[in-house]
Amino acid sequence: MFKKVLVANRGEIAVRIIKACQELGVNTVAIYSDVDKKAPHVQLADESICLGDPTPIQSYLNIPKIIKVAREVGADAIHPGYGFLAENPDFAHSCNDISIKFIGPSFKVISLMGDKIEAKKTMEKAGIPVIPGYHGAKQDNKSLIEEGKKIGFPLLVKAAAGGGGKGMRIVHSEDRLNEAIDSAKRESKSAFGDDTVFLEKYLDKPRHIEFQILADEHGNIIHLFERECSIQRRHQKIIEETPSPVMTPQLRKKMGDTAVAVAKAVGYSNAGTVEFMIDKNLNFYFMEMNTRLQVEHPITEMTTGIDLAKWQLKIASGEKLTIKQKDIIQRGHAIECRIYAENPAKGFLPSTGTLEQVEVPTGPNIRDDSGIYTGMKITPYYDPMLAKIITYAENRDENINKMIWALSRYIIMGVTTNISFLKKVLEHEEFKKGNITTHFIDNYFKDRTVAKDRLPVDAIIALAVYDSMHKKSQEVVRYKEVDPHNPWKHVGRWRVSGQEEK
Amino acid sequence: MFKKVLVANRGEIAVRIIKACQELGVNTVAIYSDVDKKAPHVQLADESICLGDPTPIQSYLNIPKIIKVAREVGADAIHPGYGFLAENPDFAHSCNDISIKFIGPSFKVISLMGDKIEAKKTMEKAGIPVIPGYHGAKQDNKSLIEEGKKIGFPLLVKAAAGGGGKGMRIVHSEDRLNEAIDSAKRESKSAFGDDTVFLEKYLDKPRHIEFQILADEHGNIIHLFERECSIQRRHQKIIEETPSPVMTPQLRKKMGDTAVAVAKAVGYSNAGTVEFMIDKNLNFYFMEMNTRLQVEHPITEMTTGIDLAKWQLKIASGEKLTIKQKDIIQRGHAIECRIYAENPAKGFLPSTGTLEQVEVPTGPNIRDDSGIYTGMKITPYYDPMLAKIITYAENRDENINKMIWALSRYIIMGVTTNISFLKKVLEHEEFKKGNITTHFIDNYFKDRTVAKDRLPVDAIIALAVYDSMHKKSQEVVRYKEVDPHNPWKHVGRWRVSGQEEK
Amino acid sequence: MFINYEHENHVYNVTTTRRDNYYFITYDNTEYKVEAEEIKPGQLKIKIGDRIVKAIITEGKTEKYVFANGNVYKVKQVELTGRKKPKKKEQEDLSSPISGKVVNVKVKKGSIVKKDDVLMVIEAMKMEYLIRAPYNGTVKKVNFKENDQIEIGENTVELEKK
Amino acid sequence: MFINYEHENHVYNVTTTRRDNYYFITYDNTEYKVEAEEIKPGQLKIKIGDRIVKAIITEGKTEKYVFANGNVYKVKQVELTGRKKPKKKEQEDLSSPISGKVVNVKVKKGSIVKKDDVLMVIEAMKMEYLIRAPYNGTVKKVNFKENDQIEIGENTVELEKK
Repeated sequence: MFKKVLVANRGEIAVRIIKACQELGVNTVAIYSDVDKKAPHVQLADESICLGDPTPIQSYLNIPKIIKVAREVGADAIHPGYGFLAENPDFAHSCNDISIKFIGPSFKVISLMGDKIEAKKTMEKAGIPVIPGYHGAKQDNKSLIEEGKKIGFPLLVKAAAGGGGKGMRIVHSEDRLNEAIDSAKRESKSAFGDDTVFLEKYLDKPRHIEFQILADEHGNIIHLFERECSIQRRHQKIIEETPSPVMTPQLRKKMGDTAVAVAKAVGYSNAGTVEFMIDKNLNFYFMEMNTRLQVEHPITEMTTGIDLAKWQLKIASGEKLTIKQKDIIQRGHAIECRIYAENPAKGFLPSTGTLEQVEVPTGPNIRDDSGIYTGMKITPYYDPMLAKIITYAENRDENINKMIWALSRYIIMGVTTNISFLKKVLEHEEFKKGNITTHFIDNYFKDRTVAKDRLPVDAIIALAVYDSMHKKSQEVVRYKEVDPHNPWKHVGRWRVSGQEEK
Repeated sequence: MFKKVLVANRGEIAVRIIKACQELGVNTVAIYSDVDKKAPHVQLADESICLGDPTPIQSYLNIPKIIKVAREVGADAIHPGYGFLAENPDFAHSCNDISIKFIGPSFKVISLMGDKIEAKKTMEKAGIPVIPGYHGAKQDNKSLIEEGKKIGFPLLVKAAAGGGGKGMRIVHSEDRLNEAIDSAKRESKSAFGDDTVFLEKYLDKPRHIEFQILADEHGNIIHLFERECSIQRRHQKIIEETPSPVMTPQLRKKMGDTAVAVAKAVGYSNAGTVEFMIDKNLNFYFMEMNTRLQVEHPITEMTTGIDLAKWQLKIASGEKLTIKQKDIIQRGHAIECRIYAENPAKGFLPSTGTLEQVEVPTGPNIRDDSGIYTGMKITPYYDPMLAKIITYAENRDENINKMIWALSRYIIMGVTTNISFLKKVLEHEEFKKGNITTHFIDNYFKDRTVAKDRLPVDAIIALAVYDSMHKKSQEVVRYKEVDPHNPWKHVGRWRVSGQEEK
Repeated sequence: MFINYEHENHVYNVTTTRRDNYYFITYDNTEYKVEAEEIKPGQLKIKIGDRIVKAIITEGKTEKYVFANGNVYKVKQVELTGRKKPKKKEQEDLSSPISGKVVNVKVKKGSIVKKDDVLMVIEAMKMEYLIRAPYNGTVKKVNFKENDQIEIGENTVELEKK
Repeated sequence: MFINYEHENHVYNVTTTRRDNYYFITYDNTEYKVEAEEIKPGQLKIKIGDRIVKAIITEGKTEKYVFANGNVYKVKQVELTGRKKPKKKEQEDLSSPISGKVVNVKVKKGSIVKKDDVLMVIEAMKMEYLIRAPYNGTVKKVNFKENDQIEIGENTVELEKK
């Protein structure tokens, strides 16, 4: 096992990895930018190094700086988390060059899977079903429009280097295609430094179902069953669950075997995820492979009892997988909800500000993976995901109720969050029935910008009581003497605590 | 399912039960004594009723008062938790009388199992192996000493109505027997209102291993495997784990079948625990059956994925067990450590005071069941257990490390706790090897009163830095003017925060 | 005590009187008689008839947050005189919805645009936001250029309706 | 700055000087040069050479609690002059180890007792504590009777050594 691991990330995933390291007796080094000085991952790590400027390119994406730090602190491995440099082959290569183990697959595999076009071609050759589309080299708008017409509408424009919905556009008719190509290219260029796009058939009632795999460096590969990730907004997952309500034992076996075949086809090692699209007839197509730990990995951990982060460390340090496919049992039901600082009523617009109060639900089979704290400033520098809440129960119905219970006790004040929105999705009749597709939110929550919640009576009463408790009687008197015709003055003044009345 | 459940308990178990109810959509009523006004179970419940005087007999043990409250709030069921009235047949009977469902087995079964002598006789008749001993009616000291001599030493004096080590004495020689009988009788009288005792052979290298069962009201009974509870101090468990390091598949099957047979023999329903003693040759003997949820139930929940508290509610409301024995799988390894306000260096003497600071470790597969908060006063009225911390990992070795990690981040300031002691037990070579017996602590930690920890250098440096940061420079100056020969005056004054220097 | 609370552009007019151990709260022509206790700073336990309501209130710089019925609401206190009426903000909005960086400016002074044309692209938190024309018109002024930092609520473009 | 910390009857003599951004801490003839930062009130991050130490300090009424290396230590500050030396408490202790209720008094004035005889039984938190004679002797005075409330540290019995 490694002696010292540098964690090249921030937020909840950095916290998750540091804890996994520490439990295995591995020393940890956190890196952080100026705004993250007080962040939980910094507090938790055994050592921590400041990278300065919060701009990602100057800090968490700064390969030379991170490599330099890793050498200086004497790290023997780097864990990249997800996002940032997790799927950057240059970073993995740079680690190799200085004999620091990159905790992930080889940079060649990252490179191959990072190029969505090459990845699909490779998979097609290996006999894996892929979605009809254009993955060619002709990248001028005219050629792309021609190819798009061949595939037919609706279709997807996707960044070749993309992931997490970035650089992705859905186009319903020919006349919007040109603009979508421009926009996808621009976003892709800005996010990944590469503006290659490809086109793909858009499926009917599609579900996003992915399989978790673990592969060691000795050729052993297992899969840990599926995750249903169809609930998405802006092409980003917000609710994931396992098992999928649509899965059958036969389909699970077939897709699981395919996921293992995908990993085998490229000589994969590390934890990884093979993403599939499923249509309404349960035909499945390889979409892409994520060569890292996923945001939603905890639901697999809860249903299989296997610690994926620890296995990443064990595999990277050369250990063999001791778990056999037949020994892995999927048990009960797990859901993850991603809590974002965003306003669902305004098109999921990110919300910035200071977290005035944070309170987290606790209880058996409730897991909270978060990197936030009361007083934390949410800046526009990084992804607005604040936390992930994961629940487990014996079956799906019970678990949906459990998650609603937990979300109803998740208190974040100071920024607008999607917590109430997540509850509305979970409470939706079609969700409860398991009738979900990647269009679920567009289909059922189109009117979300209109239907704003009114302030409930209980909240009004609470405010009135609170203000009544905390007004300074002195102040009221003083105002009366000064200006008896303006009864509002004193209520404008608020106090932070009610100590005077105690 | 019930509409409204009154939880007749306090602390972590009341919290646990309230959450289980709420997840199932059941309204909850907490009861509390004056000192528990701000306790977590009170905050969490949908309603809460004050019972006044904190003395248990006036509050949590006050059957007429609790019954009255239950009627007034319109509860249709009462959950007794563990301890207090959980195994009091009169209470169960009183609930019956007013048609409020007591969440537990019938009062007849409670009564039978509560009488340890009758319980053993019943089990002997049903062909269940029991420990040699005297369970007779002759309760004068002379007769008991005679019987004790027949059994031989060491032997145990046990309260017939006892549980959790209360009213239990181990006697190594004849000359101590008289005093032990007196003391056990007195303690039993005070705790349970009954001073009947019995005598029992004390086994060689004994382990305490118990089996969890679930039985519905339709005759279905399953067991959920074992819990190894050998690590005890003052005959009370402090560390429990599952699976037991000594268990074999054959023995597990045999003991599990026996546990089910025990439950069947008495027509049991509800969650329950059959406690066995095992000797060094793996012979097992029925000890007693606990007719309630156990303190250590979470380790079974973590390894089986089954929610025992929810099943108690489902069973009591008449639902059938839907889980079959063959479907229950024991997975991974779970440990529970009980955190007590007590001083291991002074014979585990309870410690009272105010909790100045409480910080709980969090992370995947770490469960904290607690009923404490910063600012809480620990009074001598109730059991000094503050919290239970439970961890799960894929195997025992990893899990011991995980628990040590978690305990090293469990911060309770204001009372002396056994946290450091728990870590020492987990770190002990013989514990790591699984070589444990109920004498483990007596055998390996006899000198615990002598070997006091010295203050480590890191703590000294931290204190010095803190005091240096927080001294008022003003104060130092003032002192210099006043009394240049006494350099100590200013350091005696402490401040709560360092705002002046910011 | 009279207070007006503003939430999502809606104003709630509330009167509170404290008598003996009760609070009498009048809102929307209904009087609620409640008992209340502050368990911890900002944490209230309120008894409204048979119901127990738990609420948590935190004060921000210019707003309060109240947690009740499992949700968090952001509330402002407003004066009655009308001096501080909620703005009619939603209508024809060309202000930036977010603080971020201007990554693309599609128009210049004098540009003639059609409804829904993209005027400016703003990037924040790794996502793009498009400022679209709310009506056909002529650009009178462009307030930002590429790579400028833009704050939430700042006007992006001045657009004369055609 | 000079401070004496007392922990478990042992006194630790510490000198601290602050210069530039460093603290120089001398203890047991060793000087430690450290950098330190208070992350949150009472939460310290201390750099001692290459090592990072995290500590949490909370102040009680008459003592401090310090969390370091995964353990909590209770510490008092003592003055050097000797006026407040640690008590020789362990020796021949007949004081109550706990606050609780006296449930049984086994001796009366004039009783002759042997070492390890039980003198009094105190119950607290549902457990019993026995006060045993630390030596052979004669009871001079019994300070409590059955059902009395007794506080921690109060003397139970005065016992003259034989």
